[in-house]
Amino acid sequence: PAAASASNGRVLASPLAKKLAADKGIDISKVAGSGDGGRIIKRDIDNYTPAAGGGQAAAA
Amino acid sequence: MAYDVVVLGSGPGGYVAAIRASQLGFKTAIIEKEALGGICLNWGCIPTKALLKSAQVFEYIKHSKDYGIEATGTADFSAVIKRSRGVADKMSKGVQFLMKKNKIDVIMGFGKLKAKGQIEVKGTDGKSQIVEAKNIILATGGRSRELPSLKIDGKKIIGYREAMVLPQQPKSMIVVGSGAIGVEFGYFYATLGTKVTIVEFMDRIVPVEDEEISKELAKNFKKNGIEIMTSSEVTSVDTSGNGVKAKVKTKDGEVILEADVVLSAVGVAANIEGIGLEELGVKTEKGKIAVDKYYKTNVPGIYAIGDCVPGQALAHVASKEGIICVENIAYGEKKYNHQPEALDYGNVPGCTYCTPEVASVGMTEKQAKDAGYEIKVGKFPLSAAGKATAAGHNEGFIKVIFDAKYGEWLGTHMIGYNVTEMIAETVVARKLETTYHEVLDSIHPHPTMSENIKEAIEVAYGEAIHI
Amino acid sequence: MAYDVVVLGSGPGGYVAAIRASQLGFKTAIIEKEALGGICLNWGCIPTKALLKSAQVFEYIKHSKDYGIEATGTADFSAVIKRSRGVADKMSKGVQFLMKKNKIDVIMGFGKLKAKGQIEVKGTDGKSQIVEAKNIILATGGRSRELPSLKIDGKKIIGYREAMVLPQQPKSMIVVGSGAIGVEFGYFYATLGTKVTIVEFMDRIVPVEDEEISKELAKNFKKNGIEIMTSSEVTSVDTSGNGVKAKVKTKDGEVILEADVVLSAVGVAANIEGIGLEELGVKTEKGKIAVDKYYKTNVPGIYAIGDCVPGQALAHVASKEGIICVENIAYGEKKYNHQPEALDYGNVPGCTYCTPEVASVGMTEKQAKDAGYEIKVGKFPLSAAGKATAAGHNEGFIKVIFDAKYGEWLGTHMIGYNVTEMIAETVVARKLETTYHEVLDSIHPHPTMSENIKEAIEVAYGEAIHI
Ligand SMILES: Cc1cc2nc3c(=O)[nH]c(=O)nc-3n(C[C@H](O)[C@H](O)[C@H](O)COP(=O)(O)OP(=O)(O)OC[C@H]3O[C@@H](n4cnc5c(N)ncnc54)[C@H](O)[C@@H]3O)c2cc1C
Ligand SMILES: Cc1cc2nc3c(=O)[nH]c(=O)nc-3n(C[C@H](O)[C@H](O)[C@H](O)COP(=O)(O)OP(=O)(O)OC[C@H]3O[C@@H](n4cnc5c(N)ncnc54)[C@H](O)[C@@H]3O)c2cc1C
Repeated sequence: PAAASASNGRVLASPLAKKLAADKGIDISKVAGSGDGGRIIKRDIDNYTPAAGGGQAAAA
Repeated sequence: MAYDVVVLGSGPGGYVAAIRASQLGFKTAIIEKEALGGICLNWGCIPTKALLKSAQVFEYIKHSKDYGIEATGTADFSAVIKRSRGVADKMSKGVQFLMKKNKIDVIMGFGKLKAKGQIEVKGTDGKSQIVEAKNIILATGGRSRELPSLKIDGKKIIGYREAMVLPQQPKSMIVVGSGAIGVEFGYFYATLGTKVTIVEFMDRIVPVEDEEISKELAKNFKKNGIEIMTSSEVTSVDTSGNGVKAKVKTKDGEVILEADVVLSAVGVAANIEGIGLEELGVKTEKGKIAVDKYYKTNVPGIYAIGDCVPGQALAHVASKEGIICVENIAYGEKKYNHQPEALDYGNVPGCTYCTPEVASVGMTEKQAKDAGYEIKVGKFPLSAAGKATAAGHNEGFIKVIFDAKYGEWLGTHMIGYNVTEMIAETVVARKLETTYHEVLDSIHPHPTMSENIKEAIEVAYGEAIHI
Repeated sequence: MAYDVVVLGSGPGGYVAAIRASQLGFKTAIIEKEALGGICLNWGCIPTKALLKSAQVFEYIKHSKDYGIEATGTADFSAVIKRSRGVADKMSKGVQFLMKKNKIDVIMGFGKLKAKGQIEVKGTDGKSQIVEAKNIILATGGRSRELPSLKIDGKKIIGYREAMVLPQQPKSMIVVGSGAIGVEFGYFYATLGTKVTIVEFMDRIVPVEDEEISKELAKNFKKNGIEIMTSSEVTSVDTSGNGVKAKVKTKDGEVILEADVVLSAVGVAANIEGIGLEELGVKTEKGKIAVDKYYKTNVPGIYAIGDCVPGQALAHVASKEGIICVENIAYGEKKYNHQPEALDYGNVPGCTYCTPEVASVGMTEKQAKDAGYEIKVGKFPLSAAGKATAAGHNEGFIKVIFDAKYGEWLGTHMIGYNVTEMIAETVVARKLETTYHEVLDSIHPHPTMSENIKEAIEVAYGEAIHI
């Protein structure tokens, strides 16, 4: 599934997911959302594994 | 004529499932052996709340002077009971109306699984019929659990049903068990003037709640003349005399309690007997029907929801399970385009409607610590709240628990005036995965009890204004 | 000795700003000419809620038979007033304690801007002092707006202050204006037995609310004996006789109303006079101090918050403005690392605490339509709610408004028992930008009034179970 960014470039993510992503150095725009309407939620960050070459996790 | 969906049992699990099924285009029937609405509407949630309201009105009269009102009054026990029955009847009739409106066939009688897709219903007239259904949802609910030492005789050792319709108010009562049902009845009878003693096996009352809640409730109950014996167990009851003599094993030895009546409120047992589970090979586990997250049993076409399956034995849980179960059946049959999300049992609110009220959701402080979280805890005493002072209800507090690392809202535990109406905020905010920031940026109206949730969060983060 | 922050006025805007300033490490003082806590604690939110609670207790006594209780009682007007003053005093003392605890200097007297960074304070003893401050926050609040035809004389034509401490209960009262203050006093006096007539200029009472709310409140008020005249205007009042004779212009011509007293409740005027605004060139607009989204005036170092600036004249708005203002000053001075978010005035809840209560947030149906939204509206009557029935409060409804396209929650409008405690859920959910789905997936406890918010959403989406 595509990343949950709306056509205006805004990322649909829960506040908690945003915080987790920022803390773990995950580029949230690369995460697929499984919440309502494709919203990125905590479990999407928890289950996220960066695809080879893409969305590399920065050292915290 | 075969139905798409037949529901066995018309409690808040069953009747809600039936309505949702009908809405989604299923030809639906519901089978009920007793009264539409199940325990909840007839012998549970609703009639008890009517009784509690009478008690609260009576309390206002007793304390009217505090509000500048000169009043005297007495509670007419039989009128209080009668009102409660009237409220229950009205709600049960409401379910009847809803069944009709949604074109759901109501079949009165005792239902039993007969074969795959078949339920046999034995009517009160003794006649049997076979009801055919593609999908069968078991929603048979529960009943009072009985302890061997505390067999319910319906006269001197009673369960919740009898406690709701006693012919006269007992002068004294022993309540065994201090879950929601036990403390609600304890509060009700004590407020009306019965001498109440609560006996609890665990070391505190309302033992599923956060420890500080138990302590605060006990403090308030004791102030109102309710006796509380924790870490205590009724080992036998002698009913031979005028009232009862209960032998209670306490930490300090054995005590004999005398009272007019004993109320057993030690939990719920699922109704899984005699409904054909064994015959059809439907699996049970620890006395409940085993289901997956969409409430499928191991037998295709047979589902189960509500108090007869694991999970909190609460009406709102039963209803939501019913909706999820039916929507998922519809999703599977392409009648509904949205697969429902599985229920998050960690985000189910629990409420107790005595005074002070108790409401909570999520982890207790201990659970959060045991789960390895580093936490921020904020507790705001309602004695500092303007609305509580204006209302004359300064007892209690609001306690919130956040994950220190990410600001996740782990739990809310409230005790006080009107808190049962305030817990939905936490549930929704948790569902939306808030952090503490967004809640603090949401303006709570002044003066309310609910604004104190925000205050409690400020306490957790060292930004408290009003304390 | 110069302060970092000096706040002029100690209402819920000012005292909260002062506490937050002190928390953030600012040396802070607060100037107050009258009583700590401002209108809200002394003459507004808190004492009125105490009066209303007495009225509600009295109502329970009047209707005690409905609950199975036999009671009689009378309201002791002076005791009711005395209780209200006691509650206000307690809360005002609480602010005193908070000032001390937060090491905020309290300077009693009338403050006036003298020069940049200087306020002159004239004490009650007539002596003046100059207080120096890097940042000055004006939080002077408001007072009753006066109509030329309705000059407050404090005896027969009164404002909210007098209405709270009348020496005796009037037999009859004309309330001019039907905003929150007008209907709260109208309800209070009518419940205690005063013959109340509400005169409203607009075509409905509580005109800022959704139209259906106005209608339902009017219906309930009329049932309780309150007379309501809408599209009507008091053009003059003759106070020469025993009581008052008010000339009222109605759609059907002129009417003369007689009563003991007239309460003017036609809005708030900001306190912007005599505080040095003109001298320092601080801009005002339509009678209020002009500010940006961080409450800066056009003069550097001078800020303004609360009822003296635009925005809803509500305590929770004043407090939040104070916090945002101070946090932003701290952010600018690098004492706080988080720039506060500007207040979303479209997500501010409003509550009215009469019976039935009114609570709302977001757009009314008309506003949503006018803004061009295609909407889904759901309305759930509380007559169908189990908790409402158990509580004996079946009046009112819950109305929710969603954007049909994206499911955005545009507004909630509630009237009924305890709804003021239930509005925070909508505020937080809107803040978190929910769609209807997440709310329906959040379990609301049964039986509560709050679960009916979920029911109303189901109505909007054609999934209603209980109606
Ligand atoms: C005193 C008391 C107070 C409570 N208060 C609350 C509260 O405030 N809030 C809350 O959330 N929960 C409360 N509960 C719990 C709540 O009542 C239950 O969780 C809820 O009723 C469970 O719903 P259900 O649909 O699973 O089953 P039930 O409500 O138990 O309904 C099951 C129905 O199935 C029928 N049935 C069973 N077997 C058959 C059969 N073989 N054939 C035909 N019909 C059958 C029964 O007659 C019954 O009508 C309370 C319970 C009690 C006892
Ligand atoms: C009857 C009534 C009921 C209300 N009920 C509610 C309610 O339920 N909920 C709600 O949200 N709002 C309610 N309000 C509105 C609420 O009271 C105001 O919105 C709130 O008080 C505004 O706070 P503030 O800090 O801006 O000003 P205020 O509370 O008005 O405080 C201003 C303070 O500044 C002082 N002051 C003014 N000028 C000077 C000066 N030059 N020098 C020194 N001191 C000065 C005043 O003495 C006063 O103490 C009610 C109002 C009234 C009248």
